[in-house]
Amino acid sequence: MKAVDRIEVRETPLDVAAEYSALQGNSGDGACALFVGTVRDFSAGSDVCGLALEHYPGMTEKSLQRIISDARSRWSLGRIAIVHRVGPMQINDEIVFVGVTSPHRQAAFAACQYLMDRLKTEVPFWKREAVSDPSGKSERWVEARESDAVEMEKWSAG
Amino acid sequence: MKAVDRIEVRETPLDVAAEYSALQGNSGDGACALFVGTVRDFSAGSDVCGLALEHYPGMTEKSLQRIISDARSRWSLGRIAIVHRVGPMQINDEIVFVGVTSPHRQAAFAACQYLMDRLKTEVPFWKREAVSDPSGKSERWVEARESDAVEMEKWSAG
Amino acid sequence: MVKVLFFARLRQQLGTGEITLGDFSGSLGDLRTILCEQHPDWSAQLQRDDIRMALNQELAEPEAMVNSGDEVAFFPPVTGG
Amino acid sequence: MVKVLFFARLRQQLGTGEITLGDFSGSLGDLRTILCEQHPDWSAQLQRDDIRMALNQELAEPEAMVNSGDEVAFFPPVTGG
Repeated sequence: MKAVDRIEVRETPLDVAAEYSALQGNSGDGACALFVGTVRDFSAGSDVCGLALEHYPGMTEKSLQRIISDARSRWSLGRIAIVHRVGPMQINDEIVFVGVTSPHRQAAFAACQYLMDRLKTEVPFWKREAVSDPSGKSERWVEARESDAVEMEKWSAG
Repeated sequence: MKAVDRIEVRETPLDVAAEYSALQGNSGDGACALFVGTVRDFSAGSDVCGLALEHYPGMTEKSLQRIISDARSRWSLGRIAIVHRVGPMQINDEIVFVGVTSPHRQAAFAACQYLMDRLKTEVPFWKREAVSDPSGKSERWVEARESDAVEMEKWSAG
Repeated sequence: MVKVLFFARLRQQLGTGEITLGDFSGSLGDLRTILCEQHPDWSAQLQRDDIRMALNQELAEPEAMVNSGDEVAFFPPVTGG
Repeated sequence: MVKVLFFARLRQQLGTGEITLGDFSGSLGDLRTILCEQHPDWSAQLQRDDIRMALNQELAEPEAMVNSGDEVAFFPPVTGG
């Protein structure tokens, strides 16, 4: 069965149930690993009241295609979907969905985690937080985390 | 927020969308890793026409509770759900759903994979295939795979 | 009284899913030996290396002590998920 | 003609998301040097160690050669997912 990749960057809410259904039907694949990232509650006492995502249209899709193609060269995979939301979001909204099917659960898990690790370190999305304090409303860009780069290193070591 | 575990062994189809929804709402958890196992197409030319799962009621639930509790002692996790189907099934039916939420994606992925690896090697479920050939209908028990035991070893090494 | 359960392939091979041992004291290994003595035709299956044993719904080793009222189970390697 | 894009924090700091360099030949590193010369107030931000560069929508090193018609982008480390 031909491999099918789904890549979408969208401003509207993700539909996890629909994304999961779309991954099904490849009857040779007994394993399906999924990851969903949501907007976390902001730390206690924080003045953050919302989140927005900016991206680099064109390069985003190209990067996603590249990391999917690299995952396919490492593992035997069936269907792959990466859907990422951009624009303004609220707490508990889903930001990203990654789904991978495979005949083998180890491959499905590894590929799903690999795609998330690469997405976190090289696909051009940027988060900014809306801040509301006594002096009024403002915005601040979320800083990249060192731990994401460290996670990525394990894939080159292998 | 208090940790909530969902364990269910059922004879009716799994509802992945509902299971995913039930995992949500823990607003400190930005990460959700899921695994779904389905009945694979049987190998080409095979005479297998169905699958059924038997289990050891009582011990099954106890084993699932134990592996969840061991996962919680290894990682910081939010909600955990394991739902396993028993009885007769068709190709593409979902057999098992494992879902884990966490503040950290590495923990969510690791715990989800750990739960599947332990489930595969120690929770008392057994698969049998229905076979149909010119001499009539019969059944055969699925053999355990060496590779599942090997996967399990990596968790003790760590 | 000890309840003894058999599952999956083993249940089908022995032709029964449950028996009761009326008067037993000893280890799980002893219990298996007694079953094999009472049912010589079960011996080959019950003594296979890959047969797992559970005591009160927990995996257990042959050394585990069985008491009256306990539930014992024998079964082949699990194949769920 | 080379299109030069800026994203996220960098876009806000420089006060622009896109400029055009009319007559340029050289490497991506050369292009950055020229931008810093033309806009001295951009220099500190454009030369930060963590700024990434892309050439035609692929991550690229300072040595990459830029040709007329190319699209170049500068941006801070990504924070999606």
